[in-house]
Amino acid sequence: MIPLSWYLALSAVLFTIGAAGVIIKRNAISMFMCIELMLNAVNLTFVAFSSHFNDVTGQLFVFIVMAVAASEAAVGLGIIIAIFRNRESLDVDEASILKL
Amino acid sequence: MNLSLAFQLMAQPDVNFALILPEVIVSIAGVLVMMVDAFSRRADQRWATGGLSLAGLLGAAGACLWLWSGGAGERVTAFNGMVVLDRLRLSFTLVFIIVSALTVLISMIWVERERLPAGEFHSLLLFATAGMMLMASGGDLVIVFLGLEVLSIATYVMAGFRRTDTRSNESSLKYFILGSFSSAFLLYGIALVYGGTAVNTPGGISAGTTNISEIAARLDDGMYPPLIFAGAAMMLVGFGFKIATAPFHVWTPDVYEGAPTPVTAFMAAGPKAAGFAAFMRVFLFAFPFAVAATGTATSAQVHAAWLGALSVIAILTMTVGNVVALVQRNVKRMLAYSSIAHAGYALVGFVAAGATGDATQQSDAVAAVVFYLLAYALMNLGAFAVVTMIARGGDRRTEIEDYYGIGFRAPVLSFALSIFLLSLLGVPLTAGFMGKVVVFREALSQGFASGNQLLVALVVIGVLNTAVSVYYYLGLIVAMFFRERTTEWSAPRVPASISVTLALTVLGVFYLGIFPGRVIDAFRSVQTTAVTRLK
Amino acid sequence: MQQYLLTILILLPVAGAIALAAHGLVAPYRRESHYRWIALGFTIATFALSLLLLSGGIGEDATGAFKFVQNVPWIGAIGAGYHVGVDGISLWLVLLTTLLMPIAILSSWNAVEKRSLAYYASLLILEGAMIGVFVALDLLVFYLFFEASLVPMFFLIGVWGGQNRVYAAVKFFIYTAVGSLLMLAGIIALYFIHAQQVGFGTFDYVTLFEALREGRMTIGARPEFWLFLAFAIAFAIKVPLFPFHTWLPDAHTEAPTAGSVILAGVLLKMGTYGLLRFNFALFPGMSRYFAPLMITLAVIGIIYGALVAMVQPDVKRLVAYSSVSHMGFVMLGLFSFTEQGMQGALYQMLNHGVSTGALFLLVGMIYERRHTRMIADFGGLAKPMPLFATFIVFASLSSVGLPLLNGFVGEFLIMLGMWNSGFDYAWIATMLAATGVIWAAVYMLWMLQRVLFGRVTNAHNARLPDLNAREIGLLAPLLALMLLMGAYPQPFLNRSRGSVEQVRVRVAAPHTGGTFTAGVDKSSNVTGDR
Amino acid sequence: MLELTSVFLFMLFGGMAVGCALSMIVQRNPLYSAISLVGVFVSLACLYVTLAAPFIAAVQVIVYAGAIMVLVVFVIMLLNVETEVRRPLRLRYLIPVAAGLSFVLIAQVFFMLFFVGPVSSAPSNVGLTASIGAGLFTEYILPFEITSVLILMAIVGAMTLARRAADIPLAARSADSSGAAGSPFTDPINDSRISGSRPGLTEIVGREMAARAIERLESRTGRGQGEET
Repeated sequence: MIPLSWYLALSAVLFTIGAAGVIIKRNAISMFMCIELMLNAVNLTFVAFSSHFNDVTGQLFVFIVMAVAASEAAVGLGIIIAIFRNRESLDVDEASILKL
Repeated sequence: MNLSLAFQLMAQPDVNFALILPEVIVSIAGVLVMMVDAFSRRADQRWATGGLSLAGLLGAAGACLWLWSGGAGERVTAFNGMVVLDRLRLSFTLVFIIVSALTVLISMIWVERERLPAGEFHSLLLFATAGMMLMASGGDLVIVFLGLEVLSIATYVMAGFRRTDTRSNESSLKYFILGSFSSAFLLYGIALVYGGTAVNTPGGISAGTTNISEIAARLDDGMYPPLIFAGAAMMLVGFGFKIATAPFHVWTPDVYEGAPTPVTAFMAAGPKAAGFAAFMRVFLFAFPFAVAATGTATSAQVHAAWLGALSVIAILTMTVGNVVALVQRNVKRMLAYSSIAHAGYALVGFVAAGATGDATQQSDAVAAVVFYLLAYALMNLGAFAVVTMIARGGDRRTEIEDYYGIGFRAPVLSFALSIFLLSLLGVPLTAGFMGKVVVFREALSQGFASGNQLLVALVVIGVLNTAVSVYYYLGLIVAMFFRERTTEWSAPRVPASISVTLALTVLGVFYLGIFPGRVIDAFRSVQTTAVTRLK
Repeated sequence: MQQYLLTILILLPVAGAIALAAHGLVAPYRRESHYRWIALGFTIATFALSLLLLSGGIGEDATGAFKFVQNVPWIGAIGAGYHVGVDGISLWLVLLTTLLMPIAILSSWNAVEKRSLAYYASLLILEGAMIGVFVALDLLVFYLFFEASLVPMFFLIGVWGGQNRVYAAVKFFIYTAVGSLLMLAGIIALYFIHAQQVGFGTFDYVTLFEALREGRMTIGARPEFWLFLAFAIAFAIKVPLFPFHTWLPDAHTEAPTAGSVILAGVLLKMGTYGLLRFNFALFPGMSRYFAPLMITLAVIGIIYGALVAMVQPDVKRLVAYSSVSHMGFVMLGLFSFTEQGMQGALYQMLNHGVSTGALFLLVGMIYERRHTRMIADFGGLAKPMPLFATFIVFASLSSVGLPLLNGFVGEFLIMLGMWNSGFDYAWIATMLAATGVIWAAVYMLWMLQRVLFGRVTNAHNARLPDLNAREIGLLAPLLALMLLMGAYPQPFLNRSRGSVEQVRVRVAAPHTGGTFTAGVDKSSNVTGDR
Repeated sequence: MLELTSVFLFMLFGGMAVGCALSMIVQRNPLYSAISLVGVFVSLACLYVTLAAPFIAAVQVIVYAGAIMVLVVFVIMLLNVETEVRRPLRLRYLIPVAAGLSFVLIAQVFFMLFFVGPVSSAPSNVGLTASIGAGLFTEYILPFEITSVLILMAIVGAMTLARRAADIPLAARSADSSGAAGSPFTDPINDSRISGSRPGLTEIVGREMAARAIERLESRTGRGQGEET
């Protein structure tokens, strides 16, 4: 079996990549996908702990997180569609009335 | 494999709906609002859904008071420790109900004016309220997280509710991206704490926990203390984003400016208070002041670390909020920065609550923070109610120039706004002043009692910041009353629901400012019972 | 009744403001003239009620104890109480307030046409707050009223003021608000010091005073230093003492007439009153320590104010700078720590309220007629307006300190007190202050000469109507007071002696303090036989 | 000792996950990013299997790769999202925060690599569907039920946001635009109270349809020209 720390390191790397992506990306959908990546990294941590401790709680948490991610996806894509309707662009820099 | 395993694992579900009655009532009201909306004619929709929402909130308030009076008996937890009945929860729940009720009142005229779907708006508002309540009542990090998500997702939609307006869309998008970003941090923090609190027992590794009181119990025996540190830091960042503390405040002004004004009012009062509720719940109870522990114990180190970080954040938040507000020309943006500054003042009380190991003192400090947030909610909602009226169709008129010379043409609106601004500034006889006094007093009494210079310094910085804030709050009053208007302008007719809102908030501001004793005492007694109950 | 009188005095004007607002909301075909009658009615009623204070036996015994005391718990959670009372020091200040208020309202009878509801409501709220300041015996309550008086004045200057009103109003607000924040910090610190040493925190002035006097509570030298400064800066801004005075000329010049009258007549006194009541009684050691500095600043203020007044082209600004000079005298008297000096200072506060109030009223009257206040625009006014000339000469002479008029009594007592104060170089301060009197005569008489006498240079001035009955009516009581206070000061001084003595003993005695009766023998009662 | 097969599997799927994640943020075309993200999800699902969590692995594939990503790809295709343009870094003020954060995270990675936790005990059965079901309906009953509220709300929210603008009456928009134009300002509140001034349903729909048709026509020609140039 693999030591716990390997999984933790892997998930930290994925989380960092996701966080960096949110900052680097300028397309709303890509930013959203980076956030999904961050959530997945967290899920990996939970599952690793859960199987390491032989405890179901972590996996239950992951299940909840997946439901949350799905709802976020629905609402987030709704927002993206609404903004695209009005602006025809998803570039968060472009034609931004409010500075970001 | 085997059913027997499943049965073996199956603990008896500890279902007790009495303990989550306010949340249940609000959620049911949310569903009912949707049903009524679907089956009612368009003309009376606004009154039907608004009235139903108010009724639901009233019911929740009743349930809350019932719980407050001990109606649920001596039980303090339910659902396997997922929900706690302590009075941190109850006092915050009341604040949330007040915020939501006032938002419903403000929004009633607005949804009609902007031809927005009233039913959806009100049901989302009710679900958001349920989310806020869950954040305050969660005894387990999963409930706190879920409550936060329910609140956030509802608020993302509400921020983008004026779909045809690009500013509203962008506000919603920004809030969504940065909100989910911060949720991810919070979640990572939870995961790390879950891992860090695993305990090595003679019978093998006992799993980590996400239960808040369990976390506190296991801090010193945890197998991986560094994970706890990292987890606490991540959660600090996550909550910091939610309550818009510097340096995690960057989203606030844009989102507040772009969102429809009633939604901004709600966001600045409700989710902020809810963020404080969860923040305090997690950090005060999961990483508490370590009474018996030595300085090298994990619990003592974690406590010292988060308290120090929080103090720095409080200083930054107060200063950044006030200084940047000085140069704003847009009223909503100015109020956004002011809300950042007020979060900073409330954080001073939070630090005071964290700095003590004495249960009574801590609950007094918590009560002070709740009082402060209640006062802030009232004056903030009142101010935004006026801003809604001045902004009119499409939220267009929110620059300071739009306020020039309206003072005596719309006397009710402008005098009410002046009262709220003076209260935000902290002029005596208003709620804002009393709020600052009680919060700073808690910090000072801890500071003097324990010789903690940091708390005294925080208060001094808070007072200096108040002095800075005189300028921009006064600027708006000057614009309204002392400047002449060059363009044509006619006063908006104040509809009944807004009149009621203004009357309630003005009275509330003066009541809390002149006779705060009863409210503070109520919050305090509540907090004290909470502590004794939980022991 | 005794117990509630002060609360009624505070709330009656506020009730008037609420009545105004209700009238404005209810009566759709309202007439602006209703408002001034309502306001006048409430202020006169307040004045009449305040006369009852004279019957309370204040000053009849030597203890200077508080009368008409009401003391009820207010916010239990933080140990604040609602404690009001009146003694010899505050008695006259309250009466001055209630007297000046109807006069101020009469003075704006025709001057304020627009937005009169808000105008009179502001004046009434201001009156409530000012009475509150003078009778509050709880530090937090005092602070509440001190700050609350700021907001209506801010509106009075900002809405109904002159050309430069926005600047003046904001400057006024920021100066005083920031100053009083310091005081709030001091108040809270006192609360905690009391909590630490006595066991419970309190904002109550009497409790703090007794605890300090009986040694149950001692403030270390360093905290006392800062506490004194926190209070003193707040009050010095209000007075205003020399380096903090810059807001005053602007505020005075831009404020409407009634605002100037109230500002000069009452608001400035809050500063000196606060110093006398709180700084001296609570921080006697540091009061002595800072006395030389304060005296120096006061003397600078006297001379500086007078010199700057001399070169002002604007009558109102001239009177404003004369206030800086006069308030310097008050500070000088207070920091002499002698009975004559302190009594004189108290007396001078009243004098200044009466005579400067009258001067501002007169300036306002001429401004209503000519819409200018520039000295250069006038000349020879005595011919078309003999009554006006008489009144302004009278008020100016009172302000200058002509014997037999009130100004003389106050200034003489102050200089006598300073001379006897026993400070090193006290004689220099006295001599310099005395030159201030001479300067005052110069600038006032010069102003009178240029405005009143000579030929009528400007054709507009030739046909000016003289004072009407209303204007005479509102000036007459002030003139009568000038004469009365100048000729027969004894009843006024007798009332305040006990209370002033109590503070004086505290501040003049060594730091350990004694009972206040112990100090009486030290100073002969010079006050009486002037 | 580490079992060679497990190490190999971990390296394979872990490497795949990191590689796909990097590819996701490097790709400029959102569609390629989405496909890379699917790769991450699938690799993670495989890792869950090696962690003895088959149920979560299945859900990962069904919910993430199956539902969420399909939705994302659908939106990308629907909106015809353009390729990203490289420009100087946005969110400059976040750079210090980001630097601090990545430092913390990298430190964490190092810490985790050097702190080799004990190797997990015998394969457990916590990841099985039965135990997860049992957990969800006992210990996690409340979170599970809150999830239902969450999803209901997400449906309402997504519907509200993404509904076509057509069902907003034209009258409201014209009020908006007059507000923008400034004077003479018509007060929408007062206007809306005059019931006689409201257009009938047919009128609204008719005007709306016409407006939409014109809009569509214009946008189509506008876009066509844009592509040609």
